[in-house]
Amino acid sequence: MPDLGKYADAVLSAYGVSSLLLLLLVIFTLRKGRAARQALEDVEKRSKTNG
Amino acid sequence: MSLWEYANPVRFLNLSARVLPVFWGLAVACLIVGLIWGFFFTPDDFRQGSTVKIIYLHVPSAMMAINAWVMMLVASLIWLVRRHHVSALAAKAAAPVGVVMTLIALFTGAIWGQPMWGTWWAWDPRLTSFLILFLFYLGYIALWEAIEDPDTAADLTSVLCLVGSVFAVLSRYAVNFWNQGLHQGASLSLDKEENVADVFYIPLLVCIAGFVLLFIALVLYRTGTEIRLRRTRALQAREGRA
Amino acid sequence: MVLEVRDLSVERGGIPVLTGLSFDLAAGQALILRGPNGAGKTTLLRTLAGLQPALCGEISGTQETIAYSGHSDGLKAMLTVAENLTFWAEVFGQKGIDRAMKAYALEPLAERLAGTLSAGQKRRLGLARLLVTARPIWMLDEPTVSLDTQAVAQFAQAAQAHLMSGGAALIATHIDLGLEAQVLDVAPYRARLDAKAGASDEAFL
Amino acid sequence: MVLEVRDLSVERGGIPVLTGLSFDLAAGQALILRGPNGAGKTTLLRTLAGLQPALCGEISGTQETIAYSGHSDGLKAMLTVAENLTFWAEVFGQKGIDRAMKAYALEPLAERLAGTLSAGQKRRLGLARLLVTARPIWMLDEPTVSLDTQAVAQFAQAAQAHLMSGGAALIATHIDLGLEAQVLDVAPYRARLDAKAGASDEAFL
Amino acid sequence: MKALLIRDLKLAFRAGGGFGLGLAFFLIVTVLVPFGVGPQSELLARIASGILWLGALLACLLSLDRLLALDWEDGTLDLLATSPLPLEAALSTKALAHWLTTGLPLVLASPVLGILLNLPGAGYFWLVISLLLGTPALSVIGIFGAALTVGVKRGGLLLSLLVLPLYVPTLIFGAEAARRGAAELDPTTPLLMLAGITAGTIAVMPFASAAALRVNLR
Amino acid sequence: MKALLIRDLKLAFRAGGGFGLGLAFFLIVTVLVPFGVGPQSELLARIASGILWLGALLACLLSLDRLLALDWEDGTLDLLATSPLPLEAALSTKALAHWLTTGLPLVLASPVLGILLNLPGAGYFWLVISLLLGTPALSVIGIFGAALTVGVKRGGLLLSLLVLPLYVPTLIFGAEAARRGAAELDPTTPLLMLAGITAGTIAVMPFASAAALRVNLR
Ligand code: HEM
Ligand SMILES: Nc1ncnc2c1ncn2[C@@H]1O[C@H](COP(=O)(O)OP(=O)(O)OP(=O)(O)O)[C@@H](O)[C@H]1O
Ligand SMILES: Nc1ncnc2c1ncn2[C@@H]1O[C@H](COP(=O)(O)OP(=O)(O)OP(=O)(O)O)[C@@H](O)[C@H]1O
Ligand SMILES: [Mg+2]
Ligand SMILES: [Mg+2]
Repeated sequence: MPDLGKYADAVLSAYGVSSLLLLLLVIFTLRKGRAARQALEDVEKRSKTNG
Repeated sequence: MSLWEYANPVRFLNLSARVLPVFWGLAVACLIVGLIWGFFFTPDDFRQGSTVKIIYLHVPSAMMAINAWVMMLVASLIWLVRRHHVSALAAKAAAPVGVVMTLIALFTGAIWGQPMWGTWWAWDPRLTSFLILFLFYLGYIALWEAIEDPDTAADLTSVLCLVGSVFAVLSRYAVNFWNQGLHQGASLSLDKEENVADVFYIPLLVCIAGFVLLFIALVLYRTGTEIRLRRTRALQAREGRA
Repeated sequence: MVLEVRDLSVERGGIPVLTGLSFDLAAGQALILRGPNGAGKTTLLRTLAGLQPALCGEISGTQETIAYSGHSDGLKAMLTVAENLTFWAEVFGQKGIDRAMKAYALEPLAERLAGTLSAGQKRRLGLARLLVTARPIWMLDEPTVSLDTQAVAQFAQAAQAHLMSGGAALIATHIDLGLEAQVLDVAPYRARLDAKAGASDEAFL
Repeated sequence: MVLEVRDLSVERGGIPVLTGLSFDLAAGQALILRGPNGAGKTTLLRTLAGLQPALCGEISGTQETIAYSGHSDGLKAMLTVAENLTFWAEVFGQKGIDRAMKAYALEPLAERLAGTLSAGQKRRLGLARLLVTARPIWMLDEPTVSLDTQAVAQFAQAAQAHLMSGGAALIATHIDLGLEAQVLDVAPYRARLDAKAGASDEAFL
Repeated sequence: MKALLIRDLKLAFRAGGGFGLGLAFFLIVTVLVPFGVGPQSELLARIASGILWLGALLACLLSLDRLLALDWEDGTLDLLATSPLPLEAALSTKALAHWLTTGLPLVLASPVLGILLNLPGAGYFWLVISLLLGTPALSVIGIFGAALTVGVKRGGLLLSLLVLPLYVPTLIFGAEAARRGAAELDPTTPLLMLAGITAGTIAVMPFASAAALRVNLR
Repeated sequence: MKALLIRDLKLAFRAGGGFGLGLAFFLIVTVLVPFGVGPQSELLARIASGILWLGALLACLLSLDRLLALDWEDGTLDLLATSPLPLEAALSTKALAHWLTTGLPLVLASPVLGILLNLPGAGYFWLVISLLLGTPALSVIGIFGAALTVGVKRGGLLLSLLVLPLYVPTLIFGAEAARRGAAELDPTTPLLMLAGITAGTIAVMPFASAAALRVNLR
């Protein structure tokens, strides 16, 4: 851990919040992607069985 | 084979399935290397102290926030002129990424501003026009969300993106005229004397590359998601019609 | 032929609704569109009126010739009956609303605000608008909704007069209008689910 | 008698429209209101439903017993067909929408947003709402507007079932519903211009 | 009532439903103020808490016209009035839904916007408290205004005109509390008044609104 | 076109038509500002011209949603689109009618409201000039926003969100000119920019609006 001096709060919160935002973005993207994939599979399966 | 053929949704999905792992991998690698390098292994600046480390987040995200809008503008133009659905959906997929980039830049900027300028926020031209860009993002996303029919939404958001870009540029001039700046000048341009020193410069470049790659990966992935949603919608609509 | 339609496909919400529709309309002729709810009559009329693009196929004869009347009448509640009609007459470059007022017996209501009319009276005013457009082809979507028998007769008479003077009409309706006309049932043209007709969703199928 | 009306006068826009109206409605009975456009059918129904006060006269039997359906259907464009119905069922303290969905063949449309339905499909949904209210007296204002023959038959069947199970119905319409019912022509009750019936304008006459 | 609340929330979150738009408007008003009065930060700090209260009020105000007008146009209100649900309960529920989708987000966002206007550090806490106490009153008063104007075609601005004077006491005490907080004075008195206004309006307004709506329906 | 203009003006002046409501809103915002920021007259004088510009802008904004939505709902737009009048001309006419019934009254009322906010004497003239030059742009940009959102049920707030960032340049130059005028500095440069923006938007926006409306009609 580098010595951040008196600005530790600023630097750490900047890194913390930014990585949190990025992480959230990635997680939501992946979740939405997975849900979309699932929904599509369901519909495709249905349309195959129904004709 | 022309580039346009990738605008076919199926082909796009196939292609992106192949290249996505590469982009994800490179993006994560660059981000980890760049940020760790920047955070742990760069010296403090003699004036700014350890806060200079914020540059590795602030500058790349601010750049990407602007570039994302440019990308949306190009995609919108392609949709309006050639009517490739993937293009419209890519613009839609990029907007939330752009918003998050904008938020990161705003947040890190504000945190940086407190020690450097003694204030979280100042009505400086660059900051102000950036804030206006944020508003354009919000409006753009809200318009996509509000319109039920996908093609109508694509058309209208494209028109908004075009008009918005013109006004974003106009605002930039207006804001410049309105107030004189406080924010850093262009520190990356190579021919300037006061370039950021090499110790900061190289990890910064790695971080920028990381953000660019992450953006590409996210947009490719999200475009795929949008395509699937649209296909689901189309199939469901036909089911309902049966 | 005042209107020719060849191999037309129309879409609604990104999905083809009717495909392969061809018909002609001659001067003096009326064509009645029939079909169950949701068949696509409204969509067809809107496409022909130029309010939405066709998926494919050709339409000729619709350049500045169409007077469209949909489910809503384009009336302003705060203008009087006469003012409403006068406005539309002027937009279509016509003068005089007397003939239209007379055809639907609107004179006693002339000074009433359109917002205070009953459902059927509003509809009569909406139909009177067609008479001030001086357009040869009428495209009407369920014109006689809420009308009583007397008003239906007024409409039939006005339509007959329009046809006599060389006009044409395309009318979607579920009930009998008392008008002799050919009937086109749109049900057989219903698009199959997998129809490829260039609908905007098609790239995703 | 589930509904008794004695010497009723109704007004619209401060002017009496119908006066001296008396009739009864028994369980299992349907009454059809007829009359030319502007006669006052809508006004009468709104008064009976308690949406506007009567000028004078007595109405009994309308306490929490009425399911009203007017010219518009109270549908939310951004809710699906099933969500729309469920909402109304819950407001009226009922459970289960299956019977209503089935009566108007709405199952295939269950997941469609109400805003994307055609005119007739919307109307069918509006009528299905009546079946989830569990109220004994239906008051319907031109219920079959825009419906095709099949849907009109569905409506007639649903109404018949409602009557069989001890309900009653009061229906204003211009067209034939295929429902055996008494007819009440409101035209004779039209208020004369100088009728003193307690309208709000009267003090100034 | 639960059905109505859930439906209203659902509609707000659906496309075009308006959730977040009040927030966006609040953001935009706050952003525009510096363009109007100029960017001097000391000047902005002095007017910050007042402008934030004003912005929240305007954002609330603008969302009022969709409160009842949509239900009126498609006939839902007619049907609700003939349903077993008393109109008072229906309107209170709608006010609650309005507050949840408009007022509450405004309260939560206000500190962030305070940064933009250079709000002094001591002001944040009291700004949030005063908004939290005051915004429910805005929703309840708003629904009264909406009930009064629902019959008027596109009554949006008329509604604003009627409601704004009713908003004045809330604004005065709310902004005063926030201003005192920011100036490190004691904000208890205005806060108590604010709480009193909110409690009073919540108790009385639904009846007034239902009465107004009944008149409009006939 | 003349028929449309006359009809729009007539409708605006009829009951419920909205004439004067923009003005009333302008008045109310100006009156509320002292409640929000406190009554110190020196402070008010400093922010007066900015607040007046902001108030005019908001008043304009709020009247936008009746610009097209009413005509959309009752089917008038469908009929207009099939009429011989080109959509561009129809929209320009409607923008003109909007300016005549909203922008112009605001311009005329602004000096009176300036008194309420203690506007310095030198400011009145330039305030009126800048509003006169700027408000037409607000109407034309507004009709673009209205055309974009006309299909969205009760798009009022969405419309505000879309239009406000587009208003920023106009607001900056307009308020800057008014402020300079009030501070007895030279306001020519911002006024020229303002005139340029107005001319540019009037020339280009009707086409963008008509394009958006055509998409929405289909
Ligand atoms: C909320 C406050 C801030 C915002 C919104 C903001 C926004 C921006 C934007 C939009 C850029 C331009 C990126 C590009 O043109 O590609 C940028 C770059 C930059 N910012 Fe900030 N900034 C803020 C605060 C700060 C602070 C406090 C500092 C340091 C004292 C800082 C240092 C920099 C640097 C060094 C660059 C790179 C300049 C260049 O090469 O173009 N920023 N910022
Ligand atoms: N916005 C929309 N999105 C998706 N589908 C829609 C939309 N609007 C209508 N539809 C569907 O398109 C089909 C055609 O509708 P249209 O309104 O043309 O029918 P119609 O023949 O006029 O019926 P009606 O007799 O009930 O008026 C219907 O199945 C309808 O459900
Ligand atoms: N707001 C109003 N102000 C004044 N008069 C009105 C108002 N609304 C309706 N009227 C008049 O009241 C009378 C009764 O109207 P009502 O709507 O009850 O007729 P209706 O029998 O339902 O006709 P329709 O068959 O056309 O629906 C009509 O003559 C109408 O013109
Ligand atoms: Mg139809
Ligand atoms: Mg009626």
